[in-house]
Amino acid sequence: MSLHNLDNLYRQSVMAYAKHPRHYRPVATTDCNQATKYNPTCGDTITISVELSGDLITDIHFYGDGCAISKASASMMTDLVIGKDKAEIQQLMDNFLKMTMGEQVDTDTLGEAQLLAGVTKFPTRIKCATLPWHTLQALLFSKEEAK
Amino acid sequence: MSLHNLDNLYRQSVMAYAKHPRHYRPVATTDCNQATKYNPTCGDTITISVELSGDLITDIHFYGDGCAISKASASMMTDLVIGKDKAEIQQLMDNFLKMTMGEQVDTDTLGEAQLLAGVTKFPTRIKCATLPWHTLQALLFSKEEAK
Amino acid sequence: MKQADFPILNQTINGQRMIYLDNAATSQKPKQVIDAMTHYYQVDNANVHRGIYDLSERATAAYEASRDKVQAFIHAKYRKEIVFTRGTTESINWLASTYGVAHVTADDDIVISYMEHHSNIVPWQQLAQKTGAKLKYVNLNSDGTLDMSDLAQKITDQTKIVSIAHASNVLGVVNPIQEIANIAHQHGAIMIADGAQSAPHMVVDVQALGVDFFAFSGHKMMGPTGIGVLYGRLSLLEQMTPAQFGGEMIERVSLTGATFKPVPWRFEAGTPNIAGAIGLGAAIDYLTAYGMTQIENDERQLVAYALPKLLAISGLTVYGPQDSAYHTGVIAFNLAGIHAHDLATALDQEGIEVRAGHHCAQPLMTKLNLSATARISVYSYNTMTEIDRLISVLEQIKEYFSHEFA
Amino acid sequence: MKQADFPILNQTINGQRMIYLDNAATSQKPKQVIDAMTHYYQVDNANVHRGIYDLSERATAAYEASRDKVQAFIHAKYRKEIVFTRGTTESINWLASTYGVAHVTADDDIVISYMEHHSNIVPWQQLAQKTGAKLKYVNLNSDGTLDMSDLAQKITDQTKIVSIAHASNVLGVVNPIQEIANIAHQHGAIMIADGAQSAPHMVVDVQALGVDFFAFSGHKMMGPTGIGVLYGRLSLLEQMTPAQFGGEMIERVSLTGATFKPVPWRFEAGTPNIAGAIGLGAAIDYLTAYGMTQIENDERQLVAYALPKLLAISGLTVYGPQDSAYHTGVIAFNLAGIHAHDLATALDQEGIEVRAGHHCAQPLMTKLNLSATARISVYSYNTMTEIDRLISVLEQIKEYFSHEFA
Ligand SMILES: Cc1ncc(COP(=O)(O)O)c(C=O)c1O
Ligand SMILES: Cc1ncc(COP(=O)(O)O)c(C=O)c1O
Repeated sequence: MSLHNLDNLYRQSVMAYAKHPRHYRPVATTDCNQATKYNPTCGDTITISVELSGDLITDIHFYGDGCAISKASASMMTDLVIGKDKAEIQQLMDNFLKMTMGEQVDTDTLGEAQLLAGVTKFPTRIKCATLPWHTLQALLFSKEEAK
Repeated sequence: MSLHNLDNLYRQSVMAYAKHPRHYRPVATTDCNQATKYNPTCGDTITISVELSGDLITDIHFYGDGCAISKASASMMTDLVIGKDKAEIQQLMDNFLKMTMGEQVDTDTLGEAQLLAGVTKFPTRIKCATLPWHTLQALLFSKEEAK
Repeated sequence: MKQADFPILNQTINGQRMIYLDNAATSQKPKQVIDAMTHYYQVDNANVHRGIYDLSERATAAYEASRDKVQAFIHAKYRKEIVFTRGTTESINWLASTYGVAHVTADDDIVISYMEHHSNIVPWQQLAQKTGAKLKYVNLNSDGTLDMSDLAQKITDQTKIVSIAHASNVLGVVNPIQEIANIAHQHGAIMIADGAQSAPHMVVDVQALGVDFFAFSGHKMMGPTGIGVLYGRLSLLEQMTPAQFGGEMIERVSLTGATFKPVPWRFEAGTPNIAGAIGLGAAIDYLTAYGMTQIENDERQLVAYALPKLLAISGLTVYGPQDSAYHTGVIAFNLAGIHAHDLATALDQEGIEVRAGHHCAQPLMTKLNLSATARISVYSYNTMTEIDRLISVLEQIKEYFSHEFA
Repeated sequence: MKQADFPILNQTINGQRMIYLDNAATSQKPKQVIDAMTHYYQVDNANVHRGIYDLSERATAAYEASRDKVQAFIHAKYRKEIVFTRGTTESINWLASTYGVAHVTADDDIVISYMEHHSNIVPWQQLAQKTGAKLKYVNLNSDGTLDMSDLAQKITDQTKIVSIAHASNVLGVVNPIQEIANIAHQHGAIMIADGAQSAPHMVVDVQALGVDFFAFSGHKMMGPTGIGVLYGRLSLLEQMTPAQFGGEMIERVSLTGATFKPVPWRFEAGTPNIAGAIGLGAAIDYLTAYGMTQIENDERQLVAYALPKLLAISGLTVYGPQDSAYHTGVIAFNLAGIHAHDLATALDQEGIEVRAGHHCAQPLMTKLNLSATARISVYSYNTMTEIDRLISVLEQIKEYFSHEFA
């Protein structure tokens, strides 16, 4: 039956991340280095807070309300970026965004986040997968999201 | 050739009225009982001034810029209404407007103005034929033109 | 209603016959409507009101005939009370930016409700910001209906404008517009009804409702995109200034000023959406031939069939009235443990097209403490068989998400 | 261009094959454009931006693809600089009521010209009335071209907005927009071009023209009614507030305020004219495949053929340049002793559809001391044979009115 097409998107490991998100706890207003992004089409919200030592992310946590894809993506992203510096993160970001657009990239560096490659077959859901990354981008580089 | 369809509208006598309009002279700002109407679609303008003795029109003249049909219609109308009282004019007006809508009416009372009955075959020109009558209506009865 | 009239319904999505259940967002078009527009472009296309040739006369006649059809459809007293707009959103914006700016001051207030669509909220927020007036939201009862005792309190002699949805695009409730209009009028306020979700689905009689203005969209009632209606009581329309200037709405222009044509043309600046108006006229013909009462009945039956089945799915919550007798064909719901977006994606895999999100009603979502819901919305062309399939697929999705990832 | 692509042209009017010469009012549509809209309604129709299902994704992709086509067509730098509107009139009104209100004060002035269409006059009159600013009209030379020395005087450091037609809808002249934009910018004013009559007929490069805003209508360029474009330089669009609120332009709504989506969606409140945008995209495809340069050439040849023949008719006066090298496909004229309306009716009897009246340019008519003119306006699909017939019928009409009623 057609629901099994969903397996491309909702792999077991993706769902595990969504159901038991990592680094998931409320972001207090006093937490420093935080940014919130919102997907106006569907209402998903995500807030991320990072601790930085120089250019290095030493800790990160996120909170928000969203679908399985955006939660899983945020969850995987937090795992991936701890201990990385801005330059490395920029590289990961580029790779991740390219992957979701169906471009050929070296996905190995993306760790578990490469499991979200299936989103290319669900164009309306790409924004869900990229929302956490765009939020981190705004936080670290305070650039406007390129559209 | 198709131009001869025009004969329904531009009869010799209609054109004579248009080329040598009767009671056609500038309306001075000092003339009493005057009204101006304008057809915004095509730019035709007509100003009418009447002299009244009680309910009776004792004199009338008009001026303006318009096509052959509106000029001829105004010209015929002025001939027709002199010496008539408001009640009679109201009746003529009703008849004329009905005639241009293609309704069955006693056109004999309309004198030369009945020559404009051909306008029913040229729907876009009905407004040209009725403009003078609507102007007189506004002047005598100061009602809003029913649309 | 014959699905065969709707070419689009005869397609497969992801290998399944499409079931279109997002009619509150936009409706599908019968071939009669598509053909009317094609015919216009193939035979009658010209600009309206300006030409004195045959083609332009035909275009004008067709355009103006649609105005008559709209008048009859909503039972307006005069044809001049019908103004063509782009849609509900534009209709309400024009009211806020012209009537609103002219009549509302810092001491006044504007009353809307918690169940409004953004298009019936944000224009009033802007007006309130501009004028200093107060924007008040009428509360809802726990079943999602309007709290009429709160409404009676919120509407005061300071109220200048009351603007309420005739039918909700989330909760599936129909508001008692006539009663609200009475209260508004007692306090000297004008009554606006947002008819985006009512005009397509029920008999509307603006005179019986007692509204001063009524706004709706063609695309939600089997008509084309880009056309809608602002109905206004003649005496009010005649006082109102236009929102846009130029083209056919002009009477005379001097170097420093201009005079405008009479109502309704005064409000239709520039070349209007002629084909759109003609398509809307064809949609009204189609709806009327089938019968608005019949459409109401069809949809009542669909809801009576669907709602109990939905409520029987464990973990499924329906927002708004739980009794199908009081629920329109718009049903917002959530399935425990599955986010609405994931649910919509899963349904789409089975060819079932539903909406998920905030439905342009964020204040309502906040009030209900929700971030998103799924929503189905039926039209008369939907069938019991489609509902059966929806229910069975919902069960499968529940299973998929609970078993596969236990 | 193949007349066979335009189903409407293949009809008789009053027993004669129709010759459509009112393209400046609205153009005819090739079957490719009609088919694109039919296809949309038969296959892809859904609301845009909001759905997370297949159908809605297709509708959104098609709608946004049209934005890309418009960007390429007018050579804009970014796709976000393209805002869909109802047409030229709405585009200019939005500028006047948002950018204008925000930037113009009582000490400022606004510069337009005597040859503007009402849609590029009245919105500025309203703005001038609202703000106390001064509205200045640039003079014309005796051949109908813009008096550039007067323009250089009228534009001063007080000027905030200069808004000029790229091509006139009466005089058949093309204004030197690039030069005017330079002058405007030297004085710190913004430059708006009304492209209603240029975009359909010539290559437009908004970057080369140096304009800040550019407005045009789909229906005049083989696209459907109800859709048009406002191009704006990104930095200016980003400062601009929307004219309408609600629906898809919203980001977040609280009870008291709202934030809006980025440019260009911020300006597209409510459900847009989706089919209209898709039809416009198809029109651009059609125009581009044939080639805008080819269209310019075709029309230049038609004018070079028609203008001398018209001028050779004794008693016929052409307004605007008498030299076909400087005259676009819009030709306004009068025939001595025959009022323009009577002339248009007579031409219609022969199936020739032309306009008569003030062409929504009353200040120009007053300036020229005219109350009405006849006007022909060609598109690339018109032919020399049609011109021949026009000329011969004009001669017959002259004869009819002079001989029959001598
Ligand atoms: C209740 C309600 N009001 C207003 C609107 C806005 O309609 P439109 O987008 O056609 O302007 C909608 C539709 O989305 C609606 O459901
Ligand atoms: C020069 C010019 N500007 C503006 C307009 C108005 O265009 P629309 O009616 O499509 O808004 C027209 C067309 O009539 C025009 O010719």
